[in-house]
Amino acid sequence: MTWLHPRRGLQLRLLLAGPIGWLGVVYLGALLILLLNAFWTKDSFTGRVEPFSWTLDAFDSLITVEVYRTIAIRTVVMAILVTATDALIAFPIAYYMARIASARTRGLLVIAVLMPLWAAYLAKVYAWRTIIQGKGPLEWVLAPFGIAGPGLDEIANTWLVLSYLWLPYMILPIYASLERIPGSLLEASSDLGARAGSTFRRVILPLAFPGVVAGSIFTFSLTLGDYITPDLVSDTKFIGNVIYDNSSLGSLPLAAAYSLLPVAIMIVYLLVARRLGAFESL
Amino acid sequence: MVESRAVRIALRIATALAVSFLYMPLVILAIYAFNPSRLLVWPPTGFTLGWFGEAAANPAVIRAVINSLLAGALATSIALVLGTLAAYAVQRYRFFGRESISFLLVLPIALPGVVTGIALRTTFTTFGVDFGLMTIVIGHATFCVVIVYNNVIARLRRLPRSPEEASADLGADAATTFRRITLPGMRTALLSGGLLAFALSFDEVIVTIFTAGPGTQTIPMWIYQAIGRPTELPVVNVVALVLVLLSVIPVWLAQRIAGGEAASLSR
Amino acid sequence: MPAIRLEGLVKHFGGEPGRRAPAGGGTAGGGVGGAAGGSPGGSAQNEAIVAVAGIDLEIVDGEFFSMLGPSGSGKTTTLRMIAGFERPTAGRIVLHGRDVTDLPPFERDVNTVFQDYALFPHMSVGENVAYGLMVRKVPRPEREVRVADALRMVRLEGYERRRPGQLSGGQRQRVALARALVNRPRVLLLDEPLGALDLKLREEMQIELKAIQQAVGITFIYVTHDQEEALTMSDRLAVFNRGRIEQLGTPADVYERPATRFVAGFVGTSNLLTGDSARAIIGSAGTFTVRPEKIHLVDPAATPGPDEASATGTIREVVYLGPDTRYIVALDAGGELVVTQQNLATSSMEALAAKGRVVRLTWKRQHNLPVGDG
Amino acid sequence: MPAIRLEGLVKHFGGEPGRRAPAGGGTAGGGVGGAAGGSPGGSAQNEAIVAVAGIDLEIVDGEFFSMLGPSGSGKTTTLRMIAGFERPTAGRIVLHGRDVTDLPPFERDVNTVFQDYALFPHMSVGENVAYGLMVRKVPRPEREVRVADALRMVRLEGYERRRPGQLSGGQRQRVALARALVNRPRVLLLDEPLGALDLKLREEMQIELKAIQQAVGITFIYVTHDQEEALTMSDRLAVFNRGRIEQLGTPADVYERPATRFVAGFVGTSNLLTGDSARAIIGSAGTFTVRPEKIHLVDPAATPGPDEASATGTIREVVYLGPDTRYIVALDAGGELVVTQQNLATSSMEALAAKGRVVRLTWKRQHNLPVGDG
Amino acid sequence: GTGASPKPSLDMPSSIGEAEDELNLIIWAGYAERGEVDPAYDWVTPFETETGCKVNTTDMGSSAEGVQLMESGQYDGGSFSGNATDRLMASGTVAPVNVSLLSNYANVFEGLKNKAHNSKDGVAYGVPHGRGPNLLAYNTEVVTEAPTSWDPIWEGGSEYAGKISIYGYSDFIADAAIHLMETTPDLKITNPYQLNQAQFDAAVALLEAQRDNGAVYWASYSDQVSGFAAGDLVIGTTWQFQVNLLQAEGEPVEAVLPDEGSTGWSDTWMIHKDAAHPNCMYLWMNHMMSAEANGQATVWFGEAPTSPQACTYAETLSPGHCDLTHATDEAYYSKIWYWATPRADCADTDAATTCKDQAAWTEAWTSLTGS
Ligand SMILES: Nc1ncnc2c1ncn2[C@@H]1O[C@H](COP(=O)(O)OP(=O)(O)OP(=O)(O)O)[C@@H](O)[C@H]1O
Ligand SMILES: Nc1ncnc2c1ncn2[C@@H]1O[C@H](COP(=O)(O)OP(=O)(O)OP(=O)(O)O)[C@@H](O)[C@H]1O
Ligand SMILES: [Mg+2]
Ligand SMILES: [Mg+2]
Repeated sequence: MTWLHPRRGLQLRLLLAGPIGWLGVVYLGALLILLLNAFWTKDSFTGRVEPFSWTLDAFDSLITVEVYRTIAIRTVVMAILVTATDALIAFPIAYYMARIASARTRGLLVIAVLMPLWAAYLAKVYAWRTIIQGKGPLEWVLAPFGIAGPGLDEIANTWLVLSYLWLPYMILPIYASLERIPGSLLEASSDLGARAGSTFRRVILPLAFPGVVAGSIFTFSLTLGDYITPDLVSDTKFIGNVIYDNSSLGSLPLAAAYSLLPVAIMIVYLLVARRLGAFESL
Repeated sequence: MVESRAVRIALRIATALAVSFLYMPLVILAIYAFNPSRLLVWPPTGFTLGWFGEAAANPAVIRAVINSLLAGALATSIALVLGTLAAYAVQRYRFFGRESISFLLVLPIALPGVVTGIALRTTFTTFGVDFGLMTIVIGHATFCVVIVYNNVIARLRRLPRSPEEASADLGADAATTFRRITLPGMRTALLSGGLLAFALSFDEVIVTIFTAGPGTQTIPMWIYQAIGRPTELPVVNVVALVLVLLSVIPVWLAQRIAGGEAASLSR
Repeated sequence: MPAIRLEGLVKHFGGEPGRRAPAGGGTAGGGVGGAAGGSPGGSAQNEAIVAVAGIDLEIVDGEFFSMLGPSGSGKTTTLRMIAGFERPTAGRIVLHGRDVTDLPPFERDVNTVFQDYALFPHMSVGENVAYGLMVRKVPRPEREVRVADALRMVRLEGYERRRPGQLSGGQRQRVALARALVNRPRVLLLDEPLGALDLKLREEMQIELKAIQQAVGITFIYVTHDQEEALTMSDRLAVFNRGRIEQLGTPADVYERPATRFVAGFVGTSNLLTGDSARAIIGSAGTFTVRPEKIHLVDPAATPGPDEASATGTIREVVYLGPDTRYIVALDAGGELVVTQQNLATSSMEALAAKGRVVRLTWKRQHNLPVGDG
Repeated sequence: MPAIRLEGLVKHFGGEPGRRAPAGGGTAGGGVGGAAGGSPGGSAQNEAIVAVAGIDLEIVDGEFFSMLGPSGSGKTTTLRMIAGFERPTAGRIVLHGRDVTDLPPFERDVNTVFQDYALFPHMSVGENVAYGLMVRKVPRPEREVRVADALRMVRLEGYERRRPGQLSGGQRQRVALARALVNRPRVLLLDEPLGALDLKLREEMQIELKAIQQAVGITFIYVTHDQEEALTMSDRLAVFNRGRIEQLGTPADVYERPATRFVAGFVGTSNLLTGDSARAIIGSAGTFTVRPEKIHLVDPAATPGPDEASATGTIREVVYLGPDTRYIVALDAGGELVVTQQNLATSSMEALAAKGRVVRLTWKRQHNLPVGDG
Repeated sequence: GTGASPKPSLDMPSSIGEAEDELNLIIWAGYAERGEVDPAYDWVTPFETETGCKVNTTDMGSSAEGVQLMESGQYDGGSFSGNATDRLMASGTVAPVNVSLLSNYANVFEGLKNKAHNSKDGVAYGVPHGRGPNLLAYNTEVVTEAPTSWDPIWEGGSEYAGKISIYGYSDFIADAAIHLMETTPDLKITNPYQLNQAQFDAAVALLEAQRDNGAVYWASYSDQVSGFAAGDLVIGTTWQFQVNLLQAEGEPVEAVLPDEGSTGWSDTWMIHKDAAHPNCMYLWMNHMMSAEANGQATVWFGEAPTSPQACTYAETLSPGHCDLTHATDEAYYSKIWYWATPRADCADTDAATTCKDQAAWTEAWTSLTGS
């Protein structure tokens, strides 16, 4: 080991070989191949892609066929809605956990929030499916008020269930960033004459914002790519559904080309999030 | 002491509502698990434990659980190694491109699973890689690395350098220092990161569907398939309920190990 | 009317371990004495902690008042009750004749300078200083003038745009001060404001703080555990121990006439004479203290004056301190006394050569202070 | 053969913002002087920082050697190069005749006591102390004996089983010391080992450290920015400024004959006489310093002796320090001098009453020290 | 052209060797039961016991997914519908089958042998599993009179608006085409899977009208089952399988084959050209044509058995099954258009005609359901 001591460059290379090799080569390599597929021709009958047969057909259909734009907009709007919903629900509970609950309650609440996060995703979607579907508990609750159940074909189902699924992803980073705010800052604020409202708006909110952004990375990207939930609780199509459908049926190049959209959105999102300091709160 | 009483009460109510919202579907799931009817109708028509027996005797479920455990364990191991190495390099060294590494690591978890899944499958197909447990593991490890990485780097940030220097100063070489000082310092971070990575792998369905081979159905894949078959629904109820209940174990463990730290999603 | 009146102030912290209490550091009075040789056991975690055990105090308008005491003696807690961050378990707090015990911090005409400065990291220096004016809706033009004034007072003109993260410790300190002063409070509370600074910087800031206080004429309540700081800066000071005030008075009162053994030991070096050696040297039983700088080192053959106490001994150790030299003298009657001599004309050579010499110590009887066991 | 020889030691920290440099605090020498009034511009972030600018030094075996200097002057960096944690940009480090410049820390026969103690939190006190012996494969029976010895030396017998988290600051300090001493290094490096302790405890530990050094006879290299500590404890000391040594010598050398204006100011209070007032009082041009404790306060009518310098003035301010009183005298010839008087017989009353009085200051001409501008 | 369609290698095994220890299959859910749901239906375990081939199955969600899984090369074979078999044969993914090695092949109805969907140039590329039409299901309490045509699901302003259950895949365009064959002969549709631009546009227009009339698409059959059970759906396209399930739970549901005919499936077990376990696969194919296995499987799924022997066995499990599924009624099946892949060349030799290909169908379907 002595010989390695002065050679920090070599140490570094040894350390990074694995992780960079894995992500840089395997992961980025896979993304690159997917990207290439977007520019390749496929056989219209067997569906096989012919490598290195360059064409822009996939992009052409993406641009000319209206429905892809509709779906993209719908998905992004849904991602924004879900993110906003989760932020609104998550902030009070995160605030309560970080600043009001006793140490014991806080511990219990952290567990209470973590558990549904770790509980099977499909189990939760499925549970909602059973709740929403006809003759399910929701209809049963609504019936006495003369309101019909939504059934399994409402787009609002997707909004509800996705908001539910990703809620813990929003609560925890906000909680973590709220907890990191030193108590003395809040004391200083009230000492300087700020009432609770001002303190919240001027001190707490700006300092918790990176946590919100960190949480939104999850809520946003998970919504952007999910196709199972929309499939199971509604019959509305999202970006994920189109990619998924085309990856097996239709056209892999089209799926690959369409994939570039969420990839581009998320890369921009991440760059902005990093600037806002959200990575520290992840 | 900044919040007024009214605000505190309002927050308490909001918290109670949010927690109920989080648990309501799980409770419904639990109720259905004891409902004798094969089709899901509300309110429940009776009480039975029969579906538990069916689930336990279902070889597909058992095989799927074993596959999930295997895939999770392998992916977690890879993620632990790679995530720790990356975190150590980024935290303890200065180099060009350091900032981009965290970016590269978050990418697999921030990009939609469909994209990762298709990209991996297309690549595997292109290079003639046989689909099987190993391809699932590769897919899972890719997005698990960042979880370990974030846990470990957060710990390293808080872990002072000086004990490592003290160790070298006291005569320990780099390997000894890493084993006796750095690693114990990171132990809880590794454990909670590992648990989280495992949980994520255990629960992952989209990437799994794209990277699975024959005979490597995992439990989420099984559930997904079974949801499509009405005849299996009662068993799905039971399996889902058991999975939810089992998730208490890692959460509890992580909380115990890391105290409040596990709260950081750590990704 | 006093600026502040505290009446029977008491604060208990509830049974379960509280947020602010660091592990192990929470036992009252454990800081100084417990460093070595203390029993390895610990106190039970679940008893209520009596942080402040009953304090009555009046602080005059415009006074520089210090609270001095060891770690855990309740200084911070008292200050926080005055600021309004903690509610007293019992007792009243009266600010300029108005009972504020139940008022929230933002309705009290006091401001605080925090030990960790508590600057808002997401705001610039200018925004930090303007914060109090802004939330009180002071119009912008006036605000700008006052912020500029406050920054000039702490010598930070031109730093408005910086973030707290880009400042040195001393500069942050100044921003915290400016942020409080800009509101022109009638009372300023300072909790070990210089604790995080290094020695030289601390000395500089002590002078500056005192000058600012004299310039603005605000009542300063200053918490510190550094006796020198307290002696140098204060008009009056209170020595805290275990949640109570052991002594209240001017620096000279406290230093020259310590009321208890605790005060004698905590403020300055205490040369304690007890038991046999006290009887031999002073002629009466009990515990006495004599300050090291009050003692003369003379020839063993010299006869002490009638108003002088005297003892003989051998110089065991000489420590050159620069301005002073410290002699540790082993008394023939038993025990040790520390003697400090200003290096007025003596050079270090002469001073160090004194080691091992037999000497006589004399001091004025009036400097023999009997101390209680408080 | 010297214990340590440093030859032309230089250390630059690379262009990009460094790990240890806190934002804004990274400018060389920025600590003390830069606190106030410095230009808001700040230095460009991407220049290389010259932490150590060329140091030549020999330290004798068994010496208690201190490195004194303001924050950022390069003390820690020098120490870390000796320990092997940093590689010099240029220069050589020779330990007992062996060039160790390129050796890793674990192959150097030195041990370090860190400012933050750097105890291993997951090991008990006993395991911490035994660590160096264990990794060097000292057999268990010998190990146990030596650990017990070391713990006895720092008065921590019976604490083997405790975790560092269960100890007070002073106790942790002792563990760190024992952990280093148990390896019987030939040189012990201490980086502000008492910096985190409070005043009283620090004074106690100073005495103890010195005693231990004398007992074991190891070379101590001690980093501090506290001049009193350096003066009290060291055999010799080096005063650092901006990465260079400004003066090297015994405490008395440095205090009584400061080589530069910087040293005069940093070590003790410097009363500088410059320009006109220097010419009027001392009779020659240049810059002189005179220590406050060397000055007598006498009646303005008194005539100074032939070997004495003298000046008249008015007492502008009196600060009661407890053991001493500090008088700030505005000289009639211009400028100010600080005079310290031990409160030998005077009470605080008398002292404070002196404010505004016209006085004559006298001091021995030999205490007039001309200082360079270094 | 049909792109890469290598000439199939005609070297088929001349005997079945010793069974390997494993068999990896792609199946339609329900095509390989182990008695987990109902112990009476288990045709995998006996096979495993008898041959020692351990069976691993992967469900395909759609034909396309089946093709993709098959192309991964990880499977020995599977049960594919016509819109997968044609692609698999064209791409050379599957191998011809030496039917002379399969003792049960001789019993299979002649109407199931050497069809376009399971053979090429007169060479068999698989063996049949079973067949069935897509039916019209209806809730007998709401639709009191049994319908005889598809009209109720196509009619504008139907009284069942919002409660019409439609198969949620692009293949359903063919169902629209069948309806058009009846209602708009001018379009001259001869094959509902091979549609030229005008025919295709008409079919899509029809589907859009249906969508606007409140069609609910089902992707997994449990969607449809729970919808019918809950009363959210009252009429729609279905498989016999769902009807059996609903009836077993006592739901008032019946199904009919309307007079226009219908789409349908005729599934084929095929073997991968590089199957890792060819002997097991041959054994499995033979097994699936046996009276017991075929009888159980076709009753289980509600489709027609493939041999008289299987029919006889099926009757013992579910009396009347053969009549219900019209197993021996070739005339009945002549009205069924088995699923096939839409192709640009219209699947004919006439180079002049062009049709909409699968990608166009998928795109149209996305537009239909996605906007
Ligand atoms: N929020 C709290 N919960 C529980 N105990 C507390 C709390 N705040 C203070 N204490 C305890 O009350 C006692 C007095 O604390 P306080 O902070 O007032 O002391 P201090 O004199 O300011 O000491 P220091 O010099 O260390 O700041 C201590 O024992 C402390 O541990
Ligand atoms: N790793 C590093 N990277 C960049 N700059 C550094 C690093 N370590 C030290 N420096 C800079 O080098 C200079 C000397 O630092 P050093 O720590 O040696 O000072 P010091 O005399 O020990 O000060 P202090 O009393 O504050 O500990 C400072 O300007 C410091 O900011
Ligand atoms: Mg305090
Ligand atoms: Mg240092």
